[in-house]
Amino acid sequence: MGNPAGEAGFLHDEGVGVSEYLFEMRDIVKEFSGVRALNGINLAVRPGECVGLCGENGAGKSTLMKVLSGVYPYGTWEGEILWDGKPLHAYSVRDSEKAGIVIIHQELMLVPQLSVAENIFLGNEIRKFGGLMDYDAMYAKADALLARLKLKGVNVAAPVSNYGGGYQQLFEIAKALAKNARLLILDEPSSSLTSSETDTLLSIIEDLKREGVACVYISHKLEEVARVCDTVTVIRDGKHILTKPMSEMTTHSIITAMVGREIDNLFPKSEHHVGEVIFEARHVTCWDVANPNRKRVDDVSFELRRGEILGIAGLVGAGRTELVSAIFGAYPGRSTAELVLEGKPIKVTSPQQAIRAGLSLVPEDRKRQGIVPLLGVGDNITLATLQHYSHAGRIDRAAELQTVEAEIKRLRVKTASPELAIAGLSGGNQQKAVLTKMLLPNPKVLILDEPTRGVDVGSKFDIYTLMFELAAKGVSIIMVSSEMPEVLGVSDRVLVMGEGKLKGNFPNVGLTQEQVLAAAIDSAAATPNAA
Amino acid sequence: SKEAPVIGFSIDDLRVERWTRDRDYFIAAAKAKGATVKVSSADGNEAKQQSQIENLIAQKVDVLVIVPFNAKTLTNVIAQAQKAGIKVISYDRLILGADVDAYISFDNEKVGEMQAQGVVNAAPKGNYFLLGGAPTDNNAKILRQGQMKVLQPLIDKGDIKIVGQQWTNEWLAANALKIVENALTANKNNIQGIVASNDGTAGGAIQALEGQKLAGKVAVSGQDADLAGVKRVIAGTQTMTVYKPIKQIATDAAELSVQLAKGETPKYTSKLNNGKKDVDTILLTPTLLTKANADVVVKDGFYTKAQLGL
Amino acid sequence: MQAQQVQQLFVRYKILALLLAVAVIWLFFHIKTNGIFVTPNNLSNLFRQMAITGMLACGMVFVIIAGEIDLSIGSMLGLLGGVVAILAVNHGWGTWSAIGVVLLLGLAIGAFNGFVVTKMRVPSFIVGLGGMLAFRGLVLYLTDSQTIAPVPDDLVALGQGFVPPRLSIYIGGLIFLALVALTARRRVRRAKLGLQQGALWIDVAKVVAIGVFIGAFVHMLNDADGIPIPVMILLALLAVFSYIATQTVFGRHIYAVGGNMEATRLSGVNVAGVKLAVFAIMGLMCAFAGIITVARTGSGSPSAGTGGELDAISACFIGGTSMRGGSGTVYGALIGALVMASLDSGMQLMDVDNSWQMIIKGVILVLAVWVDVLSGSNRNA
Amino acid sequence: MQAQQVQQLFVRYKILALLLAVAVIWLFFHIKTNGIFVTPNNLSNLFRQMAITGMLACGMVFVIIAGEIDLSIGSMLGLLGGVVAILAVNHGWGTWSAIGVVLLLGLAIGAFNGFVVTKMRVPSFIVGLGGMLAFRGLVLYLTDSQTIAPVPDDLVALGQGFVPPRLSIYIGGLIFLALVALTARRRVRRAKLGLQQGALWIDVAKVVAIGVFIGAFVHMLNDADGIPIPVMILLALLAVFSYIATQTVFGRHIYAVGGNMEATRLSGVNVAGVKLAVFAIMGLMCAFAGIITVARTGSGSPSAGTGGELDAISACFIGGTSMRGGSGTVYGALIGALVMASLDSGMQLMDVDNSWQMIIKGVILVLAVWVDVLSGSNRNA
Ligand SMILES: Nc1ncnc2c1ncn2[C@@H]1O[C@H](COP(=O)(O)OP(=O)(O)OP(=O)(O)O)[C@@H](O)[C@H]1O
Ligand SMILES: Nc1ncnc2c1ncn2[C@@H]1O[C@H](COP(=O)(O)OP(=O)(O)OP(=O)(O)O)[C@@H](O)[C@H]1O
Ligand SMILES: O[C@@H]1[C@@H](O)[C@H](O)OC[C@H]1O
Ligand SMILES: [Mg+2]
Ligand SMILES: [Mg+2]
Repeated sequence: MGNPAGEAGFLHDEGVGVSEYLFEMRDIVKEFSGVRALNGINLAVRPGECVGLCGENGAGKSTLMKVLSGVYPYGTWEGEILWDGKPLHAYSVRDSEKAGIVIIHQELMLVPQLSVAENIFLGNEIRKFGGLMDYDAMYAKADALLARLKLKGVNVAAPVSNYGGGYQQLFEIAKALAKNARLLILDEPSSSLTSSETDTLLSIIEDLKREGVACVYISHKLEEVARVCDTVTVIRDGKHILTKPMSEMTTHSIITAMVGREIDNLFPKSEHHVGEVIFEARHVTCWDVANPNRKRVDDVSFELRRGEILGIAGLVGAGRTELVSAIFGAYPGRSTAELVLEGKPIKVTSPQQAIRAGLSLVPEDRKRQGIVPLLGVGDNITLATLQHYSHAGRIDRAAELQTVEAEIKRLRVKTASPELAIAGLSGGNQQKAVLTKMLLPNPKVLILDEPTRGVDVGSKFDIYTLMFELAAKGVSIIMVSSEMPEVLGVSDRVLVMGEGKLKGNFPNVGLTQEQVLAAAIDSAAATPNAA
Repeated sequence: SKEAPVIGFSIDDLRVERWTRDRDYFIAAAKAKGATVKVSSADGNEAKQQSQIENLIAQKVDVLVIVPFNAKTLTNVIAQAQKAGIKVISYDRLILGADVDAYISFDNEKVGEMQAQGVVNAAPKGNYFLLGGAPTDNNAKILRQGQMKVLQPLIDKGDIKIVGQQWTNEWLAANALKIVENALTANKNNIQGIVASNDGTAGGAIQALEGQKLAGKVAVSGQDADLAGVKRVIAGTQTMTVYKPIKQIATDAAELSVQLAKGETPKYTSKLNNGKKDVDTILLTPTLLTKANADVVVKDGFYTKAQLGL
Repeated sequence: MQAQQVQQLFVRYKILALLLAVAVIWLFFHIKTNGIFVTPNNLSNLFRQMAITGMLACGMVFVIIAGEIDLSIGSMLGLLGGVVAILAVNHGWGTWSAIGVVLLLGLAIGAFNGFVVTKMRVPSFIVGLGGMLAFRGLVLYLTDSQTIAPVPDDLVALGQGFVPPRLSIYIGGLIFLALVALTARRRVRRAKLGLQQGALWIDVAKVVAIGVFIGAFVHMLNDADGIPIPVMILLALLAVFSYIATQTVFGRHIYAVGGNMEATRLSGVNVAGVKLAVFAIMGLMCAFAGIITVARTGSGSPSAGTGGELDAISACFIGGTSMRGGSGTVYGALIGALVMASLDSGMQLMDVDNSWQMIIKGVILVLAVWVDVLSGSNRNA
Repeated sequence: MQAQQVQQLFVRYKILALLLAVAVIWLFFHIKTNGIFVTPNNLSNLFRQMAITGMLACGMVFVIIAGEIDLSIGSMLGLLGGVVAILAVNHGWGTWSAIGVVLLLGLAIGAFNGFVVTKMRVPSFIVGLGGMLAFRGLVLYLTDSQTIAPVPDDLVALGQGFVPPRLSIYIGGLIFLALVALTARRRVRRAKLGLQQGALWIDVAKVVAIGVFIGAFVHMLNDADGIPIPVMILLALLAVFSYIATQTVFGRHIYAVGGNMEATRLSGVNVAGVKLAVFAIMGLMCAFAGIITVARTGSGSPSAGTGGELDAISACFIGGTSMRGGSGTVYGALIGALVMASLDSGMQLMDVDNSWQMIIKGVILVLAVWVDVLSGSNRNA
């Protein structure tokens, strides 16, 4: 008599029965057309244990988890996985889910046309007599799951595309919670969450641990790793570097192990001169695409000085993305704005005009708005500035390649070749490529929407350094960010948005997270300051 | 070679029943005379037909027999064939503006006249609907000319009223069915005659009449003596069809091909001008087929008694 | 503001924009034909004429929602129709056994198409193109290019017969009662689970509107000879397919696969299985359409169904199905088929010249979809 | 390992897999036809016969890469060909002025299609379908469904004439020299800028291979009557379109738009402008194809170009263009056209029965693409 999992056919009874570990991965090797992304990695996790998996962009974290969760089927990689002490041969995601492995992917994996509830239960539907959808049950359970995530006001019957990035990430988490996980893998789950939502998530993970669920937690936000993980595993270049109890590690020592060098100050704030007002946005208003009576951004005005770094903080759904995309001429619905650049009013109705005028925007959703997946890394990098390397419409490939190689080196984009399709890069490296693409037009005003989402600490450091260099050269920067330490660490001034309105405007002198949060939640608590 | 000539037979569209018969009879007759035949079907596409004829020329056939899809688009290839010393026969449809050596056919205008006359005989007065063939087929136009030759005087006299006319895309029965259904509605079923240009479209028309329980009460013409058509004529739902002895045209054409290949002079019945020259022509006479003389097709060996359910 | 609210309404109930388009077209033809267009007889014709395209469109809308396309359906219709005629006429099979075999054959051929797309990973466009040639070649070979006629009377009845008026009234009544019961039951269940409810008056209005619609439809067709059998079959298919699309796990997976295949696969859904099933259903619909074509024309013609794929695809797109997959409705596709049939029929009634018919139909196709885009109900296309 | 390296090679040089497919097909027919297939005369025919589909495919490959489709091109070809015949025959215009006007008209109609797609946001599939009907209706109306013939001799020469053998040799030589010069210049430039270079032997091998190819091509066609003028035009178009695709800003933008329209828009590219231009170019290619069709047949037929859209689209897909946009090559599309023409011609030479021709062609289409998929060079399709 085999156990139920054994009958399913993907668990093999060859190994020894008992193990203190829920699973063990041994000597995992994974190649992509000749390039080794994983080079003999080991990882073992006990029931109820949470392991933090840390490493630079492209280290192989996501790849390792895709091996574990059956995305890369058994046989497309080398090595061995033991599950409950028995070899696991998962040929598809369904096999690994049957065993109890649930993964939240780094990239959003939602079907935009389906409703929130349908997405949460996709592949795991509650059925009545056979093939029928039990909508009532699913709606009720989805409501309950979202309540557990402290998410209010979501219509679970509405299409998921009605909700922005932050919400969607929470839906992904709800989707994972809806399954009966024995192992929960979270690949960058908090990259578009604000700190309070992250708090909720982390406390849920703690609850799950108590119930005996094991977790693998991947995040570039090391404070989260420090808070929730019992063990830390660091990998670099597809190789295992160390595994230690969290109690023996600090965020600083994790960073050192990840990067292979010392980084003392995460925010290399350097002195730069903040000059005269160079850019003004007045009365920016955006209306909802689907519901033209609803304002997503409500009469927001602000100004920006030469060489200034302006942080924009707020909760998910505050309308920050809408604000900056309206300024950049990219808002899909109706919007109005008066823009003044260097004293002259400018008209921006398309990104093309915006870039010509001297604005650049690095968008929030890298996959949908940032990269052209089939094009090479180099072609992506030069997409916004092709005319710089061309005469009468003809591209000077050599000149183009020279720029590309220089940029790849400058931002340490990890790619085998500039001609490789950008889809093959790790998330963080894609982000860097998109960043350099929008830097190449030499903007006067650079708008960054969540610029370090999914970026490792070392690269974050590089990006901040770059921002300060640009500021010193007189470029003005608007940075939308949900990472409070980042906002406080690099901004000269901080705008706070809430419910589409401007709720606060603080010079970043002795500013605290509490002050910003208070403004975001309740405008009465903070006193807007005309800096 | 002269003793065993190779004949290229380029047919407009072998997806149409009629031409498959032409092909089979032609091949049989040619074989009997020691010739080999290379057949190609352009599937109702003029560019394809041109390519196929070019390929036949490249294969150095001795004679080309062509059923053109479009009478006017073959000038260049035929010039090419003549340059290569290949004889060209225009089959059933006359190729215009080109240097063809011979033409063999039934008189299509005559066919149109027969169709109109057949309907007029059954329904001398009343509302007529003209159900044309494919608007891209030149024969469809010639048929209409023949039909009008008979109808126009009666229209002028006031005996007949044309209540509608439509072309049937690709000669498809399904299209004819819809057209006639709509025509019946538009005229509140007050139609006495439908001049259909072949048996396929007639079938569609009769199906529409069937829907209004009018089949057999309204006169319908046809052409080709398709098996289904002859059966309907016998059943009385279709008034007439035009029987074109295909065995004869195919056999005569095979004979003609071999004669031309061997450099002999065939016997022609007349000359027809195709815009470029007076083409030596053999014209065969079509037969008007009604319930009364339907057994002609059996006597001719075109169908067996069993096939017709007699 | 007013205009915006109207737009909201259209976005929420896409069907309204489509029905409005149909109404405008009908009104136009009704006036232009001196009151012939909207008469029981003509509408009866119209519905019967759209039945075959409608059946194909039912299958095609699933295929397109799943992010694929099938160009082989016109030829497949011809092949399956040809086989039914060969069996019934040449081999003297009984009508029902011939139909049974052809339905299975359709399912099998469709599944084969699906197999080549999903397992051999050949793009569906190419598979369709290949099938378009191969299936047509096959039917020409099997029938030796001959039209096979006459088919048995019981088969013809399927295409040209009518549902008796009294029976139609019963069926209509039954459907209405079922609708009322379902709506009531849903409200009760939702109340019990403490879920948010739509306003009562909206549900009442919906039910009343549908009731009036059913009543008018049955009454009108009974004024002709009753509901034509192909139309009845189409309505049954509409019900089944809508049910599959909105209420079953399989149906939702079709949308998911087309909306984001990667995400769906990673959610543990058997993506290849879903697509294969969708192609198989398409094959089944080709069998239905083929059988009805033979029944309608009383003969199995080797050229039957030529161009049918374009009609079906057009119907889907006119009816608001997204080109990129992931969204679309069955009723939309059928209304799309109705729009096209109305244009054909109306212009024929007006005795418009063939070349002008083509020009006008082309222009109206584009305009109709444009209006749909403008109304905002077709954003994803 | 060995197998993997071969696959690597195919992935890197997609053209190899395609050329291999052509070679296999040719070899097969050559054996089966007792040595008739690969002869100067037959190949000359073959290339001339693929010229028109090739021209359409040149335009279509851009349209598909940009993520759109155009089904109206067959009818547009008919319309533009009809206009050239009307101008030259009925109105007695000079050949060259008629051609000039028709080229402009093609550009304008294509741009109009593009306008409806980009500005009115009607899905291109619908626009194409509408155009397919409307343009065909228009040419039927303009020509009164009559074929217009005969067209002037200088127009016919464009379709049936040949480039004198000596001139062909000069042109071939010139192209080869230009290639050598360009390759050398690129190496020098890259060396100067200190960029990484490919191995010298690869470049030399490439140049030599292309040289041999050009030599064989010219020599063989000169053994017939020389290079047919339509083939020469097609080769020139191949050069121009490949150049646009790989060397120009506009070309890069086409790939970007098809790969990710939103990201491209946010990079400041005028996405609508790029698409509009692509449709306009497609119109221009229809004009070329229409003129050559008239020249080839010596007449303007209202049914010219029927089904041309399917041929062109098939050529693109056989040639490895992705159905989803964002990837594809011009030479691939032309090889796709060559494959189809070869199948037609070869089966005719073998005197295969018509229905079997259709079956075999359908099957081979699917198999050819399947092999391409297996070889891994078509992953994204
Ligand atoms: N589909 C693929 N094809 C080719 N190479 C790939 C593919 N997926 C990943 N890689 C390569 O594998 C390596 C590891 O990537 P992976 O996504 O696992 O990194 P990661 O540690 O998750 O990085 P990040 O923190 O940026 O998410 C990278 O060098 C990446 O370029
Ligand atoms: N396409 C859309 N249609 C309708 N609503 C949308 C759409 N995109 C985003 N929204 C909504 O707009 C609001 C703001 O979006 P978003 O969450 O991106 O704002 P944000 O302040 O930038 O927050 P984030 O930190 O997530 O970027 C959210 O409530 C979201 O649901
Ligand atoms: O015999 C008919 C032929 O003459 C015509 O050209 O095409 C249709 C046939 O039915
Ligand atoms: Mg990752
Ligand atoms: Mg945002």
